[in-house]
Amino acid sequence: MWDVIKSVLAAFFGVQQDQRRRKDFEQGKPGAFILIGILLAFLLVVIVFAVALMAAG
Amino acid sequence: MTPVQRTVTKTLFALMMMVGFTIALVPLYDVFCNITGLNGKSASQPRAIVSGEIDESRYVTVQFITRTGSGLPWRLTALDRQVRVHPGQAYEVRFAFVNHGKTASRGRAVPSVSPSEASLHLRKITCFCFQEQRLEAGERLELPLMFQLARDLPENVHSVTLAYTLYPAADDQLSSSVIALTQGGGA
Amino acid sequence: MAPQSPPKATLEHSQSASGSATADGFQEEHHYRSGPLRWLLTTNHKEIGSLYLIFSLAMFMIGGAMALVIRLELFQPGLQMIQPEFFNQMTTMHGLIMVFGAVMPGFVGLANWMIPLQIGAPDMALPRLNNFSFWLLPIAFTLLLSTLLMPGGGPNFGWTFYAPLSTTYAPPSTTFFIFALHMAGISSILGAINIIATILNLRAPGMRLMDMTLFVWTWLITAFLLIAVMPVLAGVITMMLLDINFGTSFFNAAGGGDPVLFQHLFWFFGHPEVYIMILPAFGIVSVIIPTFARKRLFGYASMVYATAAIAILSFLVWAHHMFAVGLPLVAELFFMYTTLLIAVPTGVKVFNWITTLFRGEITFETPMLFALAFVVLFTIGGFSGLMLAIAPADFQYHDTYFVVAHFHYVLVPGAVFSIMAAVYYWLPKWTGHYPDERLGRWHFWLSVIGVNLLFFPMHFAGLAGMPRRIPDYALQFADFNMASSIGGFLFGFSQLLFIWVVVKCVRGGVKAPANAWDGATDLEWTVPSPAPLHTFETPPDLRDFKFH
Amino acid sequence: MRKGFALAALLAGLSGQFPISHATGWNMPVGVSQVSRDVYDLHMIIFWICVVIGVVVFGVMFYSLFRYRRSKGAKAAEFHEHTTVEVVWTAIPFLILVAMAIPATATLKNMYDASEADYDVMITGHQWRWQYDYMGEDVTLFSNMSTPKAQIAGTEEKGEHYLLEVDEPLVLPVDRKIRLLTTSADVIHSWWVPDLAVKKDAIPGFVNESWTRIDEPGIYRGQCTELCGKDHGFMPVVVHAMEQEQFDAWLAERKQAAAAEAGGVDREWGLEELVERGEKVYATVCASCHQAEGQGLPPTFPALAGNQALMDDLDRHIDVVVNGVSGSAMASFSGTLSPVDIAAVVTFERNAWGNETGDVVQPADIQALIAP
Repeated sequence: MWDVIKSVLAAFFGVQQDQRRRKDFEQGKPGAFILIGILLAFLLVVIVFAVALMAAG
Repeated sequence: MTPVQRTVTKTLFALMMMVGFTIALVPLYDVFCNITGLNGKSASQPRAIVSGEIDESRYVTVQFITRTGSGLPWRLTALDRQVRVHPGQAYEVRFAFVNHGKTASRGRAVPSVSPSEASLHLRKITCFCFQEQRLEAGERLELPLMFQLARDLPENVHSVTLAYTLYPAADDQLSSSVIALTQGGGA
Repeated sequence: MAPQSPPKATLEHSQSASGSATADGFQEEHHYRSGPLRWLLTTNHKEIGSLYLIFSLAMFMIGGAMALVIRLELFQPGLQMIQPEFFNQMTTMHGLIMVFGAVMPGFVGLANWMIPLQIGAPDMALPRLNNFSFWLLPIAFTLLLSTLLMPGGGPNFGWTFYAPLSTTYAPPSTTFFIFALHMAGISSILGAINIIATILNLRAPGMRLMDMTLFVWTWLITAFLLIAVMPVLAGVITMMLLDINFGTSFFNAAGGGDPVLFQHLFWFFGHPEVYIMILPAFGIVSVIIPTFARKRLFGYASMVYATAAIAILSFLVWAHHMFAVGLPLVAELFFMYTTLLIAVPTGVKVFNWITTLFRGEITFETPMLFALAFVVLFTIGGFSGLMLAIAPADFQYHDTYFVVAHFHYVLVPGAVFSIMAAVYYWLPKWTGHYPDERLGRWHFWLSVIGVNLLFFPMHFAGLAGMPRRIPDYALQFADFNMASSIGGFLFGFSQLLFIWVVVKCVRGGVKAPANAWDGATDLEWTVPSPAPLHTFETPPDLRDFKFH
Repeated sequence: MRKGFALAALLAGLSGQFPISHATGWNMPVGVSQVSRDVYDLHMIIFWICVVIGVVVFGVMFYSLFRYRRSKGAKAAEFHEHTTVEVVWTAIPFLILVAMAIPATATLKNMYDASEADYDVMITGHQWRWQYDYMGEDVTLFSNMSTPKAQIAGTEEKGEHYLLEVDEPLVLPVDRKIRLLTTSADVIHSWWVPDLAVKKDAIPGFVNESWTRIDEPGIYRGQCTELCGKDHGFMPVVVHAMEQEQFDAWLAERKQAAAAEAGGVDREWGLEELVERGEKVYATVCASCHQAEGQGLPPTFPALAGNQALMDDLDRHIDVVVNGVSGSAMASFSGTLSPVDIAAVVTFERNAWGNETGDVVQPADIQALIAP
């Protein structure tokens, strides 16, 4: 699970080692990546919104 | 099922989800606006008055603007155009409707609040904007607006503008049923 | 053109199965019809790809002619050629045709031609659907263009068709406009379904997702974007239709509706739409630059991830088109921050292309010239995009020529140049002949000079205060507009040269071998040039194939 | 300003595309309010950041293009990945963006400063003019473009402020906080004055707020920036900022003028004077849609000349002008034209271009139709 999160975070960041990427694509389940991806995207929205609220504060 | 068919089915499912989401966006937008006061429209539903202390240390200027949209031979006038109120205090102001037309007609005053976030803190107890009005030819009607600005009105708000635009009421059966269907009765 | 060395990893052995399918392969297939019916009924991905590309080129010329009408009127202050109501129809139609008729079908045409060739598939997954999606387009655009002849004229409310100008105040032809847009939308959705089904199912055995070329990857993500946002467009124009013809009030303040809702819905579609028009361009450039730098694409995985990140972020930034509609402070800040975030993955892409060039072995054939111009000019468009993202400054930029300059920089030397690069790059594969290199260079340099002369002064006009979509302007904008108009005509007429190069290449020229460019390593270069009508009928053996 | 110009000149010089003919007008104006100066500074900061990034990125790119070309004997290297480099060039842009967002946030918060204003002005967009109501002062202005048609058609030389001049500018005092409320009577417009860095959409049924405080007396020009139909390009915004005393005098004068105007309603008007006045009203308000000769632009804008149905029905004619037509481009003029103007323009339309009804509409009758 943690590995999946790390990989998705790397995807958000846009940087990933070739080796890890190969591992993900060979062993990982696509569903898990998509689910974590959506969750993390939602988290991103929440974080940015919180920053905006704070800044507007 | 071939793999291609499976993919197409999944894609079509995603497509249907998006179609559903699109339809849901309209009522979602209304809900969102009601929560955040985004478009200043939440002021169109009656709310109970909250009795409590009146914040006498603050004054807020409340201005009333009236406009007439096209197609209705009516005039709407704010008899009190500006009042200075304390948050927490309930006020009543009066508006006059006149039908200059030669026949009876129906109209509706659509409210807008500026700044939009103030609409969250504006409680209207009675308002002519909650429903349509019907005026006979030549009839003049004075109607009250009773409102209260909540005490939690943000400190930086010093003036609130309430605009009412008068529009002819839609009497088309179809359109009102479509609106009811799609907008979930909001706005 | 230097003689080409044979490709390193050839798959000729896999070709023996479909060996008889050579350049004149279809003549042996007697069940094929001849004449116009054959083009009407074709289900072959290459023929449909060609149809899309020809359609796109025709629309590019029509939309371009409209742009020239606009530039002619704006050559000098005053109204000389046309009246404001026709001017508004021209700006609207120019935008609609270029977006939905030229750029999107152009990319779909390239996808049809090249995705099966790049993944080793015999055809698209749904060939008959493919035919149907294409033929919707000529019908849709004939209908759209015919509105210009209707009483009251064609759509005149801008390609963003903000309500209530496009509902209560619209010309009677608007219902036809909505219908045409529905058809174009259905065509895009069907095309996207087909592309997804093809890429996910028809890859040659042994090709994993991360072995695909960037062009295929970006198209896969673009197709998902299309599936996600085209229903939103369909929904919003359906609501317009109900407002116009059935008395509803979705966007009409008079009935309790909200004109701002229109803008939220439109841009929730519109911003991903912007990326639909640029992601495949990223893919094309990511394929062409490594070929002519003779070096593997730097950071392949980052490129894929960055594309996905851009696609996800594109759903979170729509209201940056609406900073001036009166959003609350928190919303302005939120959309400013998310918009700024998009610059990160976009920057990653530019850095990757440049690092691919670094320590390469570079040559400058025409496709490479267009790809390099893309990198530079798209980045300039990205810079102005960064400036536009700053909400307080956007109050000054919004709806001025600065915005016009920005989106034309990303769409013309961006998306359009990438399509031209792709055409020059793959013409040897399509026709068996190299495009005329000398004419190609002329076309390139005239286009680059023209496009910059056309769009660069628009930055200054916008900063100086010229609003967009106006048929006449104050005197202080005169010099900028004159320069833009000259550039516009230079750019516009240079495209006749492009047509000539393409026609000339179809009719003959230097023969191209299977691998037309010595740095090219992708799968399409293993089939003969021109590509026979049927390729990869037996999946290629990829055991010894070196992916990108 | 000079910095901005030098920069623009540099850019133009770099691109080498056109001669530098104007000493100003290449860049965003610095403007005459604190907010506009902040916005200008922000604009220049971001611009310079982009220039620096551009120089570095394009520098590396062009270096590679020259240094590693095959004709110079370059041989391709093998590398295609470097995690550290990738992390660095993702992190650095992110930090730059954070650095850009901080001043932008501060400026935006200043723009949204809702502290108490000295004057409130309601701005209403109409197709195609602006209406300014000084709230609480009983003064209303209508601001139409005053550039003659002949200048647009090119039969007359264009004036200095071609397309950016109006008959009635918005007059505001300097050094006072002004609250601007924007709304629209028909389609969406946008009210923009570059020198104030105020741009706000005017949306039918909604009221938007913005604020400004002008530092220097002067005349500041802008335009409508949201496509609002045919004459979108012909609805300029002009703000005339003056000292408080002058403003007070102007306001008093306007109030008197409004009172005098109201007086004209009571008396009996003759055909001649109504037609004469109506012709002027028609030219400023009606001609943009119904055209100079009343021929209209069917089907959107019906013809008035020879419109027999309309000429046969005086009440309908008055009703349409006073109350507008729902669901069409015809607005209600009860709130935007005085009773005298409405009477005059209807009289004119009924006695021009071959319409010879001889009808005379009295302002008092119109007054009765729009009284509150």
